[in-house]
Parts: sequence; structure tokens; C-alpha cells
Amino acid sequence: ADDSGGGSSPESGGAGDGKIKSGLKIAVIPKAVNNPYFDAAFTGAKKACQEIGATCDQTGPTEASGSAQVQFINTVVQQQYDALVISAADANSVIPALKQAQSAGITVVTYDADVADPSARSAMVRPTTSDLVGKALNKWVSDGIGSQGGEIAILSAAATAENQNAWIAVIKQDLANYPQLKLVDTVYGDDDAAKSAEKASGLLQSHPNLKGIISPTTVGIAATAQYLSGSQYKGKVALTGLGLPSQMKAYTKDGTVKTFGLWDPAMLGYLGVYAAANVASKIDIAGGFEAGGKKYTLEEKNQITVGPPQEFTAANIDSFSF
Amino acid sequence: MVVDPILTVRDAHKHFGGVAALRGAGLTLYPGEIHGLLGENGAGKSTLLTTVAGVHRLDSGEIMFAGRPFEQGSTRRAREQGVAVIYQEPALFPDLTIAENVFVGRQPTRRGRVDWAGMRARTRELFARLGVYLDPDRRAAGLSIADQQLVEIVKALSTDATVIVMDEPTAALSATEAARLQSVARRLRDRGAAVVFVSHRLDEAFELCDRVTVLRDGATVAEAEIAATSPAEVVRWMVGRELTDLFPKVPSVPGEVLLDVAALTRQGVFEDVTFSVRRGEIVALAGLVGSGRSEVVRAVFGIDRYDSGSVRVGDAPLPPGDPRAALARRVALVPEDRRAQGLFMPASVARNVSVVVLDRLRRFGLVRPGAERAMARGWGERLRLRYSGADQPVERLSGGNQQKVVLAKWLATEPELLVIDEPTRGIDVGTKAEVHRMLSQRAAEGLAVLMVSSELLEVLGMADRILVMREGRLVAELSREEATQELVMLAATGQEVSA
Amino acid sequence: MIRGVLARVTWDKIVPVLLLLTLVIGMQLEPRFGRGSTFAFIVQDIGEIMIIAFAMTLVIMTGEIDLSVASTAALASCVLGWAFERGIPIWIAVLLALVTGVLCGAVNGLLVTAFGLPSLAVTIGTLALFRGLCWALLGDEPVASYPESWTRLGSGRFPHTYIPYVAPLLIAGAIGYTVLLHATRTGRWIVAIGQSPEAATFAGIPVARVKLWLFVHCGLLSAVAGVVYTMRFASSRPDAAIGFELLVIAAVLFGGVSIFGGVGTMWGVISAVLFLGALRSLLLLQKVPPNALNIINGALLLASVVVPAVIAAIPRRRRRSSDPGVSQGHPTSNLPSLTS
Amino acid sequence: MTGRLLASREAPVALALVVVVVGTTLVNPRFLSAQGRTDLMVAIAITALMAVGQTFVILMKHVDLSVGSTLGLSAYLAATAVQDQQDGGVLTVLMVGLVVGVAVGVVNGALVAFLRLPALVVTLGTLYVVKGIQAVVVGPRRINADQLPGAVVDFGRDSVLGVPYILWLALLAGVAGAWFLRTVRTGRDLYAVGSNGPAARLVGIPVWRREMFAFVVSGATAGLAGALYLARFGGVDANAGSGYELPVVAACVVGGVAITGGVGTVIGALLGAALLKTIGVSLSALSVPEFWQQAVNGALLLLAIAVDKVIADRRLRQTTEVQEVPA
Ligand SMILES: Nc1ncnc2c1ncn2[C@@H]1O[C@H](COP(=O)(O)OP(=O)(O)OP(=O)(O)O)[C@@H](O)[C@H]1O
Ligand SMILES: Nc1ncnc2c1ncn2[C@@H]1O[C@H](COP(=O)(O)OP(=O)(O)OP(=O)(O)O)[C@@H](O)[C@H]1O
Ligand SMILES: [Mg+2]
Ligand SMILES: [Mg+2]
Repeated sequence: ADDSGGGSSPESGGAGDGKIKSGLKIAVIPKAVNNPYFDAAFTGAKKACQEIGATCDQTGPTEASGSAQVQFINTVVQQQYDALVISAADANSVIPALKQAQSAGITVVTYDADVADPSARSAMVRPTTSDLVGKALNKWVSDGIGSQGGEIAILSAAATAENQNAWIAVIKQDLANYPQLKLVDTVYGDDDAAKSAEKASGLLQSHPNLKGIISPTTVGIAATAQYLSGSQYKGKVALTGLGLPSQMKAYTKDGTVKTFGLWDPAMLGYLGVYAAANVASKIDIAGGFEAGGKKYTLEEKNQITVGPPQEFTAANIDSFSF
Repeated sequence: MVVDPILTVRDAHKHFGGVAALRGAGLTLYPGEIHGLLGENGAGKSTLLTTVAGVHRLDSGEIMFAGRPFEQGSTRRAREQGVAVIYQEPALFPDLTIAENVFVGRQPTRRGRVDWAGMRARTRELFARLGVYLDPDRRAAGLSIADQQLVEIVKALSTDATVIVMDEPTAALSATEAARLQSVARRLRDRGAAVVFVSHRLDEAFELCDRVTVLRDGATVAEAEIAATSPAEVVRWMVGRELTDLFPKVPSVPGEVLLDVAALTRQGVFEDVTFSVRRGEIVALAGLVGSGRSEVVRAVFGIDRYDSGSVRVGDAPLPPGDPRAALARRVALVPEDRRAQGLFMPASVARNVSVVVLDRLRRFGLVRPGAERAMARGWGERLRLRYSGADQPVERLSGGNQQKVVLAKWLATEPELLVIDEPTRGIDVGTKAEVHRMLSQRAAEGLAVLMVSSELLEVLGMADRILVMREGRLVAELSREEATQELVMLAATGQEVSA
Repeated sequence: MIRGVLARVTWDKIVPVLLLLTLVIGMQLEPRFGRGSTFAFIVQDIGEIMIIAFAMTLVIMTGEIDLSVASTAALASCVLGWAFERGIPIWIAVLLALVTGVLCGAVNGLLVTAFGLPSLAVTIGTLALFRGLCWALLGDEPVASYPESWTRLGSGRFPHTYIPYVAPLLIAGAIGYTVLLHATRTGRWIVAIGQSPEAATFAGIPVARVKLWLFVHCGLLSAVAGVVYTMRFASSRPDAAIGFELLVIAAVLFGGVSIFGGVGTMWGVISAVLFLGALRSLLLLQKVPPNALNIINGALLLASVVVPAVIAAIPRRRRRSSDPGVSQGHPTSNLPSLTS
Repeated sequence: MTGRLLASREAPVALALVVVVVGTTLVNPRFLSAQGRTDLMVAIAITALMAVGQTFVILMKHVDLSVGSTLGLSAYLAATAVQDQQDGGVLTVLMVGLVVGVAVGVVNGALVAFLRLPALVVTLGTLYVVKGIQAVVVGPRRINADQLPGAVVDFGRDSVLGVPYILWLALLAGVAGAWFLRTVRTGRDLYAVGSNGPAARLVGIPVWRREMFAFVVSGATAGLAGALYLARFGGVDANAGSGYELPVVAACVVGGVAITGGVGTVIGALLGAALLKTIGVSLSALSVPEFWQQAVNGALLLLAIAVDKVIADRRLRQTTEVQEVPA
């Protein structure tokens, strides 16, 4: 399967017979195993694989880092998988390894988090656009604080996390539309529950007038919610961000968090596998592809978008299973 | 003898790896005696005694204690049975106070809690019994070797043991301290305890002991009332041959001045020390322990820095604090503490000997292992080293043989000036004579020797000139002809010498 | 007879055998394991660890330790990125990175030798400090614009071969450091210092100077590893190589180097790094879950000390002379603090 | 008496702690507000508790690097023990944590004490093994506050007499440890062994039992710390506790527990933990820029180690100078 060497774009795959081959071997590499979010994504991937008759394995480092992912990418190359679906723990470190994988004939698709060089993968399944996320976060925090406004801060994942940084960039731009809000600080909890909680407490100490916290990461928002719910700030500081409803149920119901959002991580894995399977079967997906009875189209840089973020409140949170 | 023995060891055998340390050793101790245990280096004295201390278990043999079989292999049990030990080298806890050092492991308690006040009081009392004063609250770190030995002695006294083992307790002590220790030993004997006393100083053994047992090659070769034997006979038992000429001094004609030390001062340690050593001359630095002799020679060699003064070797000054420079000028220092300062214990004999002469063993920058071993074997032969081969780790040698390795290492540098601190500490008579013969022979060939020694006989027998230090100052200089034991001791202890 | 053989079996001789066994068994289990590309991947994966391990072995041999190596590597990488982004020619940026490593090593070395601080404590501190400087330098902006001609050096292979560009560096290092430690005066000095710093001083070995240079050297090699890391992952990031210090130390200890210094061989360490890399690769190919890898690594590290202890105990048991621990008749081998 | 107190090795650490607290409060009064105090004390508790146990080990010239992994595993197992229960559970959580910790401690102790293996290697090994077990057992799961009994979560945040429960626990362990090391023979034995191991054996101290004991204590505090972690953060996942080991060792060193054995106190270690954590928290309160905090933290840590050394040296010099001459 060397003819697709350098197949950095789906178009170059040449026209197959338009059907997904059965028996494909697909590997999924999350940023880190042992992460509930990626575990949910992998359920989607497994579902897709079942539908198309592919075998599906998840492997990856125990701690999220791009350099640690490389060895797993290399192993996937040696094991001669047909396709690799990966969430890049950082946008650059994995690029050389992914390019080597491509030249070994393996289809590469990114999901959840992209690499900086679009030619290192055939397609990217993104949960939503940065624009939508950033704007939604601003809206939720503004709603939470109320019209009087005030100071807000961001508690992110790692300082080098591409997704979060892209969203933060949008947040900053979009704040022009909220003159009553003032972003005073950005801190990083490194997706570690303990560190995130300490950072949250630090934020509230250094900014006595803080009115809202945006935490665009599932670990960060849960840790911050846990801290706030037991502190004097509960109900006084609006918390929002991106979180798993299953983790946030208690805090939504006790009023620590009013509104937050996310997407169904399963859809990321699901579409990632479909995109990868299509390309690996030499189907031209430039014009879009079908998955689960729905048609998905490719946007700029071969990106596929799952949809706008889902909003969770105390009213609807019980109806989500992830 | 109507009294029953308190301790009997019969037909003791003990191997360490391939080495047979004991093969048929025996020892009988009676209450109320001081018993000398004598033998050459490696004869097995320490092994026999550490077994009685509960450190080892014999491979075979029998130990009876007060009529009952002795429980081997537990130091705690040994102590509970009534054995107290002063080991060959002090083993204190630097971070604990002196009081706690004395009572460690069995601190007096009140309702399960350590009784600090009581412990302090008892320690003070024990020191008072010895007639010395050391602050019980002071940490042991930094105690001089003599003071460490005193703490060890008090520790042994505090257990009210019936058998007290002293393995070369005086090796580190000068004459005064040794005398004080001897009076303690006598008092213990008079109290009814049995004291085992190991020493390589025969004069001391003959002065102090009631009976002696002699070990050779791990076996007991003789047991005698001290009154019924003589030093010459004991030496014959120890080495299995006749020894003549204990201090074989070869006369030599001193040449030009090689080492010139002027007004050397280190605040609080030594002051205004001025002397010189000529080629072919043996100069001894005598004095009490703690008088600062070691510090002076360490400063000369560059281990320690000094505050003022100068050291010249030949025509040029020696840079301070730089042992490598000293080595390059063919100065060698045999340090006083062989285990800590002289040897790399886990390393082989060959590596220990070669470490200071690696430059000579290199070809194209690489060390030649063959040449290294050959050199070590050569020295092993010359010094009659008892070892199993050049690759044997020195930690498996007996104390005296270790000292020979240290000597070999420094002689291998072919020094012009040999500074040697306690050259024969813990060395048996036979080897001692060899070392002395070698030193004086080398001196006759032009080697300059600066020797620190606490053994008066050695000082008097070997030195061409004797410098006496007291409290960090040179207080007397005596020529070979005028020096006597009395004069040296007078100077060392503070009476001015008028001669 | 058996005892004689056993006495000469030291762990550093067992490790190369383990390496061979892994390769042989690996090829039986998994035909793909024997391929050139597998070899290339393994060599690349262990590259940085091996480079730092050379230096770490020397440091540990003297009885010291350097926990700051990963932070130093990251700082070198960040300095490289920071400089490169400011338009400084890349080779000058690389030089700056190496100088950074030297400075980091000098800080450790001076704190240890001039101030007499324990290296474990010092390097826990500099581990935090150097990593902190990484964040201060690059913050949330990793540098990734390196020219491909340079990044290829990190992840590429010599044309038409399976030999990664780093391989010659590693081979030269393996030979050079083996000779250095075992056949030169410097090597002998290092071992001697580890066995007894005090005796080394008396033997005219410049103990403080040797240690200082070993820390500087360790900083330098960490920086080299940092540069290799930068090129292999085509980016400089403040969180680079996080946690590598324990991997390196584990590999060195696994290679039979005593944590107390004075005992160990360079070939043991080299085999250990290769073995751990090969084994990990084999286990991943065999689809052993990543979560289990830590267990295996830890168990191996334990084995590296347990097995020699058990071997040493066999002949002792047979002789039934069970000393309660004191191996020598001389009880005071531990008294240096009294006479310092 | 006060003189001796001031001359102790702990005094400068306590002084530094006071300086940091007062200084920070002057700049940012919220540092010592009710919430600020609680946050600070809660933050100190876990490291402080582990530092208590670590002191026992370091005193004996060993080190226990497996405490972070032990914390993670015990936190998770404690969580599963009470998961989805309605009430109670605090005692269960503490007991499970304790048992897990003791188990790891027994393994470490057995390897170090029986086989006479170097502790750093052994505990680095068990660090990886326990961490691996944690990862295998936990997998991608995360136990959240709503799956835990309310009492457990409250235990992690509520106070009595102005001090959070979990800090009370750490202080209790600290006082017990300090008392034990000062006044019980077994405790004194630890100092003797750390000060001169071979000599300790010669005076009949059962060294291996003491070593075993120290590792069990360290494991036990790490296990209990796991329970505290669970309560404080109201949840646990596969990464809990990773990277906790070096800060604990650092706390002991800063608190004057010498890595070379034989010197130090539990009170010092507690103060060291408090100082390091307080510095960390105060950097936020002082609004030190996010990306500079770690660097400042590292620099202060180095400073603390260096100052401690200077003081220790001075003390040693004083004791050597007032040397009594035998009368
Ligand atoms: N731990 C050990 N391992 C191997 N060999 C040993 C050990 N301890 C002692 N030996 C050997 O046992 C023999 C007896 O040693 P021992 O220390 O008892 O001699 P000694 O009579 O006390 O000598 P010295 O007067 O030099 O102190 C020596 O040959 C020595 O090398
Ligand atoms: N280990 C030590 N630590 C600190 N000070 C010491 C130590 N040993 C000795 N001293 C002190 O240094 C001074 C000189 O002691 P030292 O024992 O070296 O003298 P010396 O004349 O060389 O004795 P000797 O060589 O007979 O042992 C004394 O004040 C002594 O108390
Ligand atoms: Mg002896
Ligand atoms: Mg001396």
C-alpha cells in the first residue's frame, strides 16, 4: 500500500470504487489514555468501526504529551494499520512522525485537536469552530454574572494546549462585544485536578473583585466547581466552560454552575473513523462523505465540524449520558 | 585456679568467603583478670572478639559463658549476657549527644518515655568515675579520636558488664591517654570483671596484663601467665620465628634541606610552626593526641589550608591547598586514618596502589591493567602482604595488611619527601620492623621522612631529630642523641625542657 | 565452583544478556521486530535518554545525582527556540542552547562543590527553577518554525538506510564514554571519588573540581539531548521532556550503577537503555496495554537490585553463617562525618 | 529555654514562614481572610502529612519516592469503597487509605530492610509499579464528588476551631510523630541508625525492624494523604498523586531533615511543608505573573536549602568550638 505515499490530501488518493473497504485496521491515539473524555470519544470510534466492519484499537501515552505520542505512532506504523486517528497533544511534536506514517502508507486523520501542518493529515474532525466556542463561552459567563458585569479570568489546561489557546484568542477578541466584562488573568491548571483547584483558589485571592471564571477544559471546570462549591464564593462567582455533563451534574444542580457546554465526544471518534476509513479506501472525500446516515462536508483545510456546542443547564443535564 | 572461667571459646572456626579467619582458636577468661590477646595482623583477634560481641556466628566451635552456651549472632543478646565491647575503631553516632551515645538502644525510660534528665545525670556520673569531663549534651560530631575513645569506654562501663573486650583501644591514644585507660582497665579488673585487651604494643601488654593468649593464623598457639613469659617468647609465638633488632636504624648522613616550613599558622589549630627536613633525615613529630601534629602535616601536603606562613620544597614554594602540586614535587602523605583517608575499601589492592601513579601506567592516555597488577604484586611481595591476589578488595584484608597497602600506594610514587602519620598504627611487631627497616633504608638512600607518631619507642628508635608539639606549637627540638622518653613526655605535657 | 562463578556475575553483565534475549525472543514472537525500521525507531526513541545517561552515569558514579537534567534539556530547547524566533541564525541558537546547558550544570556544580549542599536537594531545587525559566521564556507560545533541514536531523535517517542521524552520535558516545570511564585516569578518578571522597582527596584527586566538571558536563549533555529533542519533535516547548529525569536515573540504576557511587560500568548502562527501549517497543508491538508498561518498568528496576542481592545471598545461605548484616569485622566504615 | 528554641534548626524555617505570611498579607489582605486561611491550610495539609512519614525514612538515610503513587492508588481504592453510598464513609475512607499505604510501605520496607537494597532504587521501582497498578485499576474512570458520600466531601472542606479537619489530621500525625521520635526508644533508634548504621547494629538495635517501621509509617501517611486528597478534591482519577514525591522530599529538606540521615524533626518537616506550600500560594496572592511563578518558586526553594545549610554549619562549628578538654 505504498501508492498513497505522501498522500497528504484526500484528493490524491485516487478514485476507489466508492465503497469503504471492510476489514480495515484502524488505530486511535488520544492525547492520553485514562481520560474520560477520550474514553467517550473511543466509544464513538468503536461504534463506527462496527458499522463499517473495521477493527479498532486504542493506544496511547498515560500522560498527555506530544513527544510521548510519537512512540505510539511509530508502533502503529510498524503494526501496519491502515489508518490512524489521533488527537494531537500538541500541534507540532507529532508532525514528523505523522509524516513518516503517511509515507508508510497509513491514512492519518486528526480528531479533537489538530496539528499545525494540515499536510500531515488527510482530514480533521473538529468538535466545533473556535469561533463558536469562544463566543458561547463569553455569552455564558456574561449571562452568569448578569448585566452589571465585572472582572473575569480564564483557567485553562496546559499553557501550550492548542485548542484552548485558539478558544482563548477568540474569547479575547469577542470581549469587545462585552464592554462590562474585563479579562484580568489567565492561569493554567495543566489538566490536573489538584493543580487546577489550587489555581482557582489563587485567582480568587489575587483578584478580589473577580465575578466570573471561564474554564474551557473538562478537568479544569470540574476542579474549579468542586472548589467553589465548598467555598464562600459559591454562587457569587459565575463559573462556566467546557465540561462533561456526567461530571458536572452535582455542581449544576447545587447552583455552582448555571450554564456550561460541550459536544458529544463520541461524535469526534465516530466521524474520525469514518473519515479515515473513506480515505483509506481511496474514496475522494473532497466533496464530503456520509456517516450514520448524515452527510458531512469538508471545510477549509479539510476540516469537518461536528456542530455547535451543546449547552447544559440544570434543566437538561440529566438527558445526557457522556 | 579455683574460680570457674567466665568465658571459654573452644576450637573456633570462621570463614569469610574463601578466607579462613579462625581455624581452631580458643580463649579462656577468668573473672578479675586482664587478659592480653596478641597476634600478628590478620591473626584473627578482631574476628574472635567480634564473635564474642555477637557480630558474627562461628562456623563451628563452642562458646561457653558463665557456664552456659553463649547465644551467638546478636549484639543485643551479647550485651544482655554481660559482654561489653570497645571496638578496634570507635563507632559513635555523630548526630547524637554524648549522653545518648552512651545509652543508645537502651536509654533509661520512665513510663515508656526516654528520661533525658536521668540519662544526662548518669552520663556525667560515669565520666566523673573516669576522672574526665565531657559535656553530655554536646553532639559527638567533631570529637577528637581520643575523646571518641573515652565515650566508647564510658559506654562499655555503663553496662556493668562482666566481660569487657578492648580491641586495640590504645592504638589511637598517646601515652597519657593510654595510661588513663590502663588505670580504668585495672579498676574494672579489681571490681571483678574480666578484661580482654588487644594491643600491638608489647610493652604495654606486659605492663598491664595478667595472662596472655597468642593467636597465629587463626589458631591459638599459646596461653601463659604474663609472669612466666617474656616479650621475646611472645614474639616468637606470634611470628613463629625469632625477631631481632626491633628498630633497625641505618645510620645516614643528612643532605641539603628539602622541606622548609616557616611560621606556619592556622588559627586555633597550630601556630608559628617552623622546622625543616633534610634529605636522608627522619624527623619525628611527637606530642599528645590533639596537639595538632596531623593538622600540620596535612597543611604541608595541601589537604588543609593555612592562614599564614610558607612551605618550601627544594628551591620553590609549595602552593597551599593543592595536593596535586605536592605530588608533582614528589611529596607523599600517608594519612593517619587508613580506612577513611588511605583506602578505597571496595576497590582491589591493585587499584588502591595504582591510584596515585596512574600517569606512569598510561599508554596513549589509557591505563594498562596488566602493568597495574604487576606493580601491585611487586609491592605485595616487598611488604609481605597477606592477600589472595591483586584483585582482592582491600575491605577483606585485616587492619594491618590494609595499612601495608596504604604504604605501598605512597611508596609507589617514589617520593623524595615522605610524610607519614602514625606509620605503624595497628601493625604487628613483625611488620612494624619491616616498615621501620624500609623507612630507614630509604632514608639512607636520601629519602626525607617526616613522621608523626604517638609511640615513643618508635620515635626514639627511628628519628634523627624529634620535634615535640603541644597545643598547636612546637615546644622542643631534640636530637637523636639527647632524646629520652622522659624529655619528650615532659615537653609534650607542658614542662619546659631546659636541656 | 558455582560460588566462584556467581561471585563474578554482577548485574552489569546480566543486562547485556537480557538485551540479547529480548532481541532474540522478540524476533521469534514478532517477525516485524527484526526489521530495520524497528531498529531505527528504537534508536530514536532512546536517543535523548542515552545521551543524558552517559553524563548521569558519571555523576552517579561519584556518589552525586542530578535531578535537573530534564529541566536543563527543556531550558536549552526553549533558549534555542527563543533565540531562533528572534532571527538569530539557527546554529548560533544551538550554540546558545549548549551554553545554557553548561550554565545550568555550573549552577548545580557550584552549589554542590562550593557550598557543600547535597546534590539531591540542590537538583530538586534547580529542577523547579530551570523548568520555571522555560515557562518564563516561552510561556504559551511554543516555537515550531524550524527549517526542515534541521528537523530532519532529529527524526530522519541516512538516505537508503535504516540508520537514524542520531545513531553515529550515540555510537561515538557509547565508545567514548566506555573508554573514558574504564580506561582513563579521569575514569579511575571518578570511581575513586565515588568509593571514598576523602581518600580521593588524600590521593591528590581534585575531588571538587572533578565533581564540578561532571555537573557542567551533565548540563552540556542534557542540552545536547534538548537540541536533539527539539529537532526530533520539531518544536520547542516549556513542558518538553517532562519527567525524563526519573527515566534516565532508572535506566542508569537498572544498568547496575550503585546509587551510592563507586560501582558500575558504562556498558551496563548502555545495555540497560537499549534493553528498556527494545523491551518497550516489543511490548507495544505485542499490544500490551500502555497502563501496564509502568508496572513492568518498575518491576524491572526492582529486579535490578533484588537479583544481585539474591545471587549474593545464595552462597552465604549455603555456608549457614548468617551474620546479622555486618559484612566486615570493622564497624566504622560509616564514620566519615565524625572526622570531616 | 527560649534561647535554645531560637537556636534550633526549625526556628529559621518558622521565621521564614512568618515573614512570608505577614509580607503577603501586607500586600494582599485577602491572603489571610477567612477563605484565604482555609485555602492555605487545606493546601498545606496533604504535603505536610506525607512529610511527617517521609521524615521517618529520611532520618534513616533512606528516601521514599513511592509516596505520590501510593497517594493516588489509595485515594482511588478509598473512593471505590464508599462510592455511591449515601452517608458516613469518612472512617472507611481513612481506613482504606491507611491499609493501602501500609501495604506499599511493607513492600518497600521488606525490600530495603531484608534484602538491604538502596531505598532510592527500590522506591523508584515501586513508584512505577504502584503508578502502573493505579492506571490499570482506574483506567479512564473518574470518581466525582456526586458519587461520594457528602460526609467525605465535607470532611475535605470543613473546619473546626478555624482549622480544616484535614489539617487537624496532619497536625495530629505530626505531633504524634514528633513525640514518638523524641521520647520513645524506638524513635531514638531511628536517629542512631541514620547517624551511623553499622554502629547501630553493633549496639544491638534491630536495624531492619526499624527500617521496616519507617517505611510503613511513610506508606501509612501517604495512604492517609490519599484519603485527604479524595476528600479535598472531591474526586480522583488515574493521574492523582503523580509528581507529589519530590515536593515532599523538598519539604523535609527545607525543614532541616538532613538527606544524609540522623538529623531533623517532624516539626521541622511540617514547617518545611507549610513554608513551601505557603510560598506557592502567596505567589498567586502577590500576583506574580503566571509564567514566572515556577521560576520564583524554584529559586526560593534553592535559597531555603542553602540557608538551612549555612545554619547547620554554624551550629556544627559552635559545638566544635566549645570543646571541653578532659580534666
Ligand atoms: N569481613 C571479612 N571478609 C573477609 N575476610 C575477612 C573479614 N574480616 C576479616 N577477614 C579476614 O580474616 C582474617 C583475620 O582478620 P582479623 O581482623 O580478625 O585480624 P586481626 O588479628 O584483628 O588483625 P589486626 O591486628 O590487623 O587488626 C584476615 O585474614 C582478614 O583478611
Ligand atoms: N575529627 C575531628 N573533628 C574535629 N576536630 C578534631 C578532630 N580530630 C581532632 N580534632 C581537633 O583538632 C586538633 C588536633 O587534633 P589531632 O588529633 O589531629 O592531633 P594530632 O596531634 O595529630 O594527634 P594524633 O595524630 O596523635 O591523632 C585538636 O584540637 C582536636 O580536638
Ligand atoms: Mg583487628
Ligand atoms: Mg593525628
